[in-house]
Amino acid sequence: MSFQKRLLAHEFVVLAEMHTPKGVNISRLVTDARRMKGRIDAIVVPDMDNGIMRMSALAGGVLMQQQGVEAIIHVYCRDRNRMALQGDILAAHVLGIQNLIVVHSEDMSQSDHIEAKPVYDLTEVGLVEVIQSLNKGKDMGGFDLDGAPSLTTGCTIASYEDDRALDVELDAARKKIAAGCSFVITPPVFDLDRFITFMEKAKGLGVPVIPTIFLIKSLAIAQYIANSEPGAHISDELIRRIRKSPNRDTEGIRIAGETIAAVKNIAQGVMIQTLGWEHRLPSILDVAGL
Amino acid sequence: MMENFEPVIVAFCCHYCAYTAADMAGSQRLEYSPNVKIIRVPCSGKVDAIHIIKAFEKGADGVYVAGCLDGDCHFKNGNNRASRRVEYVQKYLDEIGIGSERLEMVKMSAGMGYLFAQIAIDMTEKIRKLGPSPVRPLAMQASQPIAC
Amino acid sequence: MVEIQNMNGVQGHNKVLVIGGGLGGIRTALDLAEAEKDVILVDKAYAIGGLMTQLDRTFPTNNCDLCTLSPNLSESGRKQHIELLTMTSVKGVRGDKGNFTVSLETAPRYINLDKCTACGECHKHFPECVRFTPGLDHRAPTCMRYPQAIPQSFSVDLEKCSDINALIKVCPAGAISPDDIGRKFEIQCGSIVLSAGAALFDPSGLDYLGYSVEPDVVTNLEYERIMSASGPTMGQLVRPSNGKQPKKVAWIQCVGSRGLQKGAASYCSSACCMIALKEAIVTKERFQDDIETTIFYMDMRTFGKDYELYLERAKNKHGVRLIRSRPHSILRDDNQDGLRLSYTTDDTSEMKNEDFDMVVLSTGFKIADDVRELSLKMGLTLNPSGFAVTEEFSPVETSRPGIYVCGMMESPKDIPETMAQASAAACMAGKDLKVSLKDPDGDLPPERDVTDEALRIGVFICDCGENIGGVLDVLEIAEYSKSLPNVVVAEPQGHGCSRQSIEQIQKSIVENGLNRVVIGGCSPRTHEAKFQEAIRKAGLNKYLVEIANIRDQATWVHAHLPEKATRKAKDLMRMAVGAVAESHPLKDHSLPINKDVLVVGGGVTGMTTALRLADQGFKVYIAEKTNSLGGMAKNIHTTLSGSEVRPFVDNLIEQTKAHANIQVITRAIIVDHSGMPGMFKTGMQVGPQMFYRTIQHGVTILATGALANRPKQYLLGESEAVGTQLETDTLLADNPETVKSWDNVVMIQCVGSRIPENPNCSRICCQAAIKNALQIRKLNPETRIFVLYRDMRTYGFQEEYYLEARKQGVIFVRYSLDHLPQVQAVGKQVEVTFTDPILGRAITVTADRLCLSTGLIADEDSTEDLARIFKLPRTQDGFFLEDHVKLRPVDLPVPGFYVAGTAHSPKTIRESVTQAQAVASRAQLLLARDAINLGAAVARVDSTKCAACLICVRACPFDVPFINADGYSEIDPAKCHGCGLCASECPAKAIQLMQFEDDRIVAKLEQLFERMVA
Amino acid sequence: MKTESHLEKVLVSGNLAVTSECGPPRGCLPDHVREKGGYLRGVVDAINVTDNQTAMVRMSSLAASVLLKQEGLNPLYQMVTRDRNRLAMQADIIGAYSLGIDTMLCLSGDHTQFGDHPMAANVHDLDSIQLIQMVKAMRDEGKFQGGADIKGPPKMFIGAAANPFADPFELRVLRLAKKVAAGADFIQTQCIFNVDKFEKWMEQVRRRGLHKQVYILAGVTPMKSVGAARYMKNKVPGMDVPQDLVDRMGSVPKEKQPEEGITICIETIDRLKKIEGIAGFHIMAIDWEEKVKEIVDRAGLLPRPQV
Amino acid sequence: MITAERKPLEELIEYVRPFKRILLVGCNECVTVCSAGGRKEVGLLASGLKMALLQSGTTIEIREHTLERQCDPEYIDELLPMIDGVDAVMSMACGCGVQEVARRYKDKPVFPALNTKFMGASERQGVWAERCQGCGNCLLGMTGGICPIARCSKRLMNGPCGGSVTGKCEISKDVDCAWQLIWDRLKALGLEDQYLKIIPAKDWRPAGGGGPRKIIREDLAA
Repeated sequence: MSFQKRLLAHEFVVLAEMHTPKGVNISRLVTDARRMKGRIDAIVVPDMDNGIMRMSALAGGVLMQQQGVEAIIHVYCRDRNRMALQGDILAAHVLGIQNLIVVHSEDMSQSDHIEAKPVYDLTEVGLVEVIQSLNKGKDMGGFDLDGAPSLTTGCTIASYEDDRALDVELDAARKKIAAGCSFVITPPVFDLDRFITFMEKAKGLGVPVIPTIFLIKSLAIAQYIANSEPGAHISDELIRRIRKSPNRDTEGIRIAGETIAAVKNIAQGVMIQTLGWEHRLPSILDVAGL
Repeated sequence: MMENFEPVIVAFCCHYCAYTAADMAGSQRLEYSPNVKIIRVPCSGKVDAIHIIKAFEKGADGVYVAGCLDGDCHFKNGNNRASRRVEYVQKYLDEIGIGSERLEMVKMSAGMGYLFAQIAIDMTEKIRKLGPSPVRPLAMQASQPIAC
Repeated sequence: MVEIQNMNGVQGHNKVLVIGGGLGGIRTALDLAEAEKDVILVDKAYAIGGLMTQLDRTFPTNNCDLCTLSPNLSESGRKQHIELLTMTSVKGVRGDKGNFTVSLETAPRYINLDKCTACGECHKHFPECVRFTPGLDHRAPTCMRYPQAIPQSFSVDLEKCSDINALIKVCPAGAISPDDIGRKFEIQCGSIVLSAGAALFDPSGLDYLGYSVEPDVVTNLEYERIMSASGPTMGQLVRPSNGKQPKKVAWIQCVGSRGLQKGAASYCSSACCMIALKEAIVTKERFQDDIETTIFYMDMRTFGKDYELYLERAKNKHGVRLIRSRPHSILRDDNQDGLRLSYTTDDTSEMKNEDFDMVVLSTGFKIADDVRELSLKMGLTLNPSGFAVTEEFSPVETSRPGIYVCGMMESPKDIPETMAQASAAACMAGKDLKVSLKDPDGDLPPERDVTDEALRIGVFICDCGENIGGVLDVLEIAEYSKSLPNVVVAEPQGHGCSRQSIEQIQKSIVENGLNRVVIGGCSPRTHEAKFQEAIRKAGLNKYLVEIANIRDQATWVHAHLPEKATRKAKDLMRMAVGAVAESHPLKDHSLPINKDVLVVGGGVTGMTTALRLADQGFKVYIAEKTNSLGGMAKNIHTTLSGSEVRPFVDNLIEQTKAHANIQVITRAIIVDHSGMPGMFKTGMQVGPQMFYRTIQHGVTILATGALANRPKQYLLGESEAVGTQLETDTLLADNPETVKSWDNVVMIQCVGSRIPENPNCSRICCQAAIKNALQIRKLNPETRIFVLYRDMRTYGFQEEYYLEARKQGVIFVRYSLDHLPQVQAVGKQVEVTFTDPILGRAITVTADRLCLSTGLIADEDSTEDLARIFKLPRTQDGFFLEDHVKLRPVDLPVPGFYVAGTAHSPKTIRESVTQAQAVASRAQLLLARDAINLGAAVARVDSTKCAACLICVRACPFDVPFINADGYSEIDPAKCHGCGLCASECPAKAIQLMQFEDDRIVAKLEQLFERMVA
Repeated sequence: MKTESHLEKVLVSGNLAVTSECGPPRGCLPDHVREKGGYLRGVVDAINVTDNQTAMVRMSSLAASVLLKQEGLNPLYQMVTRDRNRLAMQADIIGAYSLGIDTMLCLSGDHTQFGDHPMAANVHDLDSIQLIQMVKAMRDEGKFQGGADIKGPPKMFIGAAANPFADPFELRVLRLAKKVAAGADFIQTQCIFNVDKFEKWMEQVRRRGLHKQVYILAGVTPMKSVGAARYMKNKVPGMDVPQDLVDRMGSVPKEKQPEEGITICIETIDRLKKIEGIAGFHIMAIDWEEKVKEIVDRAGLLPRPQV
Repeated sequence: MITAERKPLEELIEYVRPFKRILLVGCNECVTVCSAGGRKEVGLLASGLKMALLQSGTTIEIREHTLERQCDPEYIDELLPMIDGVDAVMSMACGCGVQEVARRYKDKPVFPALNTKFMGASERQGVWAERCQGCGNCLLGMTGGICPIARCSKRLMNGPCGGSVTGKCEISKDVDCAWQLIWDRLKALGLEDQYLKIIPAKDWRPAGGGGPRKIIREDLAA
């Protein structure tokens, strides 16, 4: 069943994120995708997130489709104007991609092309509206399309530190949902209780909520997130658990797997973020019992 | 026989950790039983079941395979494969009648000279208590008490 | 004298001149040579080696020095890039950096080095005119300077020779040349490293120590000679006065150091405490309760890495007695056998007397007059003690550009620091030089084809001085080995790794037509490569040698069971002979090297290393965990000598960022790592969004620093008045007004250090306390400062600041672990109560500021993570553990990895810079090569046996084997890591790991049990 | 009417049929069979006689069926494909029919691993569906499975089992369809505790119109105790006992638990009665035959119709 | 591949105890691949037997040899030079190998060292699982490529029994329900309808019901 159908049927979806290469060597991406075929529902291909120039998500998504794995690609407004965005979205549909996630594009301060000019021709909500409009057969200029795409669109909720910040995020999500988004991806879940509270609030969104599951690769990573991103809520206990583990890297896998198992009955799916350790995805799913 | 019994013990030591630990025991002048004879291998995972069985067949009273600590193997998981293999051979030794307790897997880091020495002492004592291997060739058993 | 002008070729300036052939000079020369740069090494002595060749053993491993040094020495003998000039002194230096002209003068040796075989005939017949003694020992030694001397030759003192013609005749090689007139000549070079070493303080002038009158009062170096197997007594510890073994030996510290005696230096000689402890431990190890050892000291200065543990070992394990006291005198009554030491201790004013059989004076180091002269001749600025003055943050750079110093020339220090500085000097001196590539295999003879030859095994057994020979009878082992099958030759070989022995082995291979070689000696881990090279030079494939580790695995660990050790040694020899019979000629595999460098950590150390390597044209990645460069040094404002740290750090950051060859990756967390030296791949998570990035590089340098310790003690973090020395340093810089307002300041040393939980000394805190004390006094000379200490460890020139602080009235009070100072908050102040050992009563000071000397600790979390990812060992307290604590202080045991700065152990900025430069030098050794040798230990598949079962394909941790088009498993030797997992799992026994073939392992087993059946 | 089977008559007449079962003894105890049969006289329309149930050796189903027949009861002869090959099965079928047995249930049987002869060979020459096919061909075409004509074909009323609760769930109805297609006349289901899930299954059955092609007898079982409930929930493969039923059993004192079990059973029957497509009930009171009457009575299914 | 595993040592000891000299013959085919009878296992067993017998005071000489294949006469001929010197042969091959060696060397007792298990595939390193029973009439085309005869505990050909729970067979949680696998696969392939076809009673003659089987390729047969 396709990702779209599973969402509609309220079945649990398992997504995994895989980055396109910085360069043209796609062997790792293809190998990783093939390995996961059949075990996940779709692969999420980010575009040039973090401002790191890479092969575009559109091509990455097409590659995934070619491997027989459904693709969901990121779209955002930083690097392309409305012409390029619409053109790429139509292209995506024609090449078999049926799902998009409108993401918030990060600023360029950590980019590897700091001098690049950000575009921001459209806002995120604007982009969602454009996609809806394309689905209905009209482009932004109001011109009729010769054949309309049909795209499922999702959006993301950013990391939030407190309730107030969460409300802002939920408001933003609500707008995007009103504009046509049919699922949301949450920030990484490290604290289950907090996630449950979040889900209670997120119920009102009325669309499937898919939490991000982040693979913690090392103690240093856990500490880094805990320190630099208070919104992530990595507890001391979690850090202690990793520190005490005789095998710190597999401990991260275990944590990710357990988190997936724990959110199974709360959320409508998971999006697993392994950031370069895609070869660990099968182990995570094994732990999760998927 | 038992009182004078000096066991012969073969220790297969991986180059990166256990053998280095043995050298460390040397430079720290840690005394241990001379009964232990070391055979150097690149990785404890290189120790074939046949090597272990042959050691017993030739007359060893005890054998141990010494590798790196968990997660420290220079070759990723050679030490864990060695552990599993040792368990398998232990079962076979029970079948043969030699007894699984004459074979052990130990793990240590390169810096643990003291542990190397301690294990050599402990293993020697353990085997001394167990007595000679039941399969020391008959010719050997007939000869005078074997000092090491 | 013959004048020779410019003996260099066209590229005359593309060379480094290294002056001094001691340990430091040798290291510098070797580093440069291995990085393919040309070196001229000059020494005024007739053999290189310097002071270290006279030591018996070195701390803290208590290894025999000769064993550790001699491989280095003979290395230097063989290097094509090194031109060695002995008996040569420097007469003058002209020109500037990059373009020096140096005039040299070589004294006549009267022996032709090309002909001399060091057979010793000349010395036997004319001992009076043949030089062989170190000259330092006022008692007659009876052997050559040391057995592994380079060059391997004698030297003649013509003036003492009565019958020159007779001397010429006794020489079988015809090497005596009385017409030798020496020569004067000039050479050109681009830079100069001065490593002239130090002399020892002469205690003759100190009457009350009785050195010049009492034969049983010796210096520490003389004691070393007595203990040395190659020394005058062949290693027998006896009293010079009567030849009997002493029962009580005392050491007196600080003779000639710390400004204590007439003519003594004002500085601390840094190494004598460890030397005395080592001598006492070695004595105890050899004689246990037969000899009692006592050390009289002022402050135990065991500030080096893990040195405090050594001190604990001396006290607790070996029972070395330590008395804090300066003995008043050493006297002997006429009818009394022993020497009477008079001394007082802190707890009593009463004079104590105690008799000893021998007294060892721990004499300090000083700069010899001729060296001082030379330095001045070279135009260097010297400090009052004659040491070369260098930049605070560039420790090996002298006042004259292009001239560098290392080792004792810079300041008194121990061997590891000398080694680090020597490498640093190599880095700095070589940085403007071009590499000069030479064919390394050029002079190798062709390899003999031994495949069809019958086995002819040669067995050579080292006595390694006392190390092996002291426990077992080497001759007996040799005789025994002769009886083994296929053994043609079996003989003892002294120090097998010495040049002389190597040559003999090579000769034996050729003369006896040997085709397999067994060495009975030390660990193949350290010496296999050396013997492989040796037999290769004798025309054999280098893999036809097997080493039986009869030292580390027999004599060292069964020293008290000589009979059993002998029997075990025989077993090991038999196993090796059996195994070598199964060895086959193998070919090495190699791969091109990736010359990029990954530096982990962007502090002063990381940046310095990166800059030095980037300057050499290597691409460097700096992976820094935080979001900016600078590290710990950003928090430090001044150094003990008053230099400003900030501008230095800012300048470093600026240079680093601007360098075209450096890429700085901040907020980088290393998460995975794979590969091998020359082709590593490291994965990291970068930036706030943590994208994953991999970097391919050839070497990895760890400069991850350390953490400022903040133990929850003495109200730290609770009372405003309490802070660390680091925080005080900041206050001094930012809020001088606050500092001025302080009336009473108390400093407590060793907070969180030298305690059971963290047994090591943090090294930097004593100088930090002195620095802050002096600064506070500068702002307000009225402030009363109490420093509560356990031992003041102001080593080297820091001692002068310590003396200054005392002079200024800073009060130093010793405390012990049994009587820790008590601290209580009183309003904004704190009350500090401590016991004055001299007054013997408690004193309470109400302090406006309590400065805690908390030192540095390893970043446990991060070093554990990195150690796991990179598979590196750490010390008990979490610092990275170097490959050899003495001789390879910045190399890590995993090839291709280096460590520098406080990730190695606590140290000052200056010391970190030294290590950073040293690492840059060491890394170049690897980077200079174009290919990495993967060795021959690779798995090989016999396709006729292969069942294509895929077990190897699945077992390989590196995914190397595959089933080829012919349907058999294939293993690419260039990718094989040589673990042998495939070989051990192959059910068809179709895979063999070269060098560790089943036949070879089973041969060992068979041989081990051979004796029992027979 | 395809056969002379009493059960078929009851079903054709439109009445809700009731069956129950009788496990033959593990020894030569014919009275035991008679005694158990006695409890069910006038209470049910047919009595299932199990065939080496749970892979334990018992008196043969054929013999026990004959014993019941001799008592004037209506045996429902069960046959598993585990123990006999097609020759033995066909021989027994014509033998049974010759002895007056006209109703049978075709099963594959529990795996030998669960019984007291785990070392025995599992024959499985045929599977249950193939057995149904075979019996139907014997009856309707008068052919042995090998193709030869039968002189005097056995007119068996053919039953099959269905388990709505096993996995894969989607396949449960399809498998029923296969059994119907193969020739099953009636179906007895696995014990039903989870009525909700059963309803879902029936919904699919109805969607396919299967309830019009086959008589479905819903299986029910009275639980004796909370322990039995737990055992069935956790240990018996393919059994679905909702937790709340276990809790309910546990909430009453031990001595009241049998009573509670019977009450639950009756409530279940009441609920099942309302489901469209249910043609009757199969009450499995294992070693508790004496209670069947009470259950049938309290469920309002007495008296049994005379047809 | 044919899979096998070594018999308990105790049993093997009893076979060889009466003999002074035996030949232990491995096979470099299937049993090597499943780590039961290759060169390595031959070596291990030889040592094990010697040591076990030594304890009861018996010494035995064991010659080791591993053939490329034990089911082809040409390879078995290789044993000729060795066979005369031994009292008995122990074969580390599947049952075919044991019988072929016995057929060729009629005057020597031949013992099996292995229990031949099944035709299987390696699920992963060190794990082999049954896949085929050689029924001689392959059903896989109708069952989504998964064999219900080899992989269903009851050989059910028309669907799962009532004991299938969450994809596992009632006999063990470690055994997959073959019909769950078949169904999943049919579904994934969009071939659900195939399930509804009833597979009729199987003709077991090709499976050996017709006596020992033989394949004759007329064109190849000599």
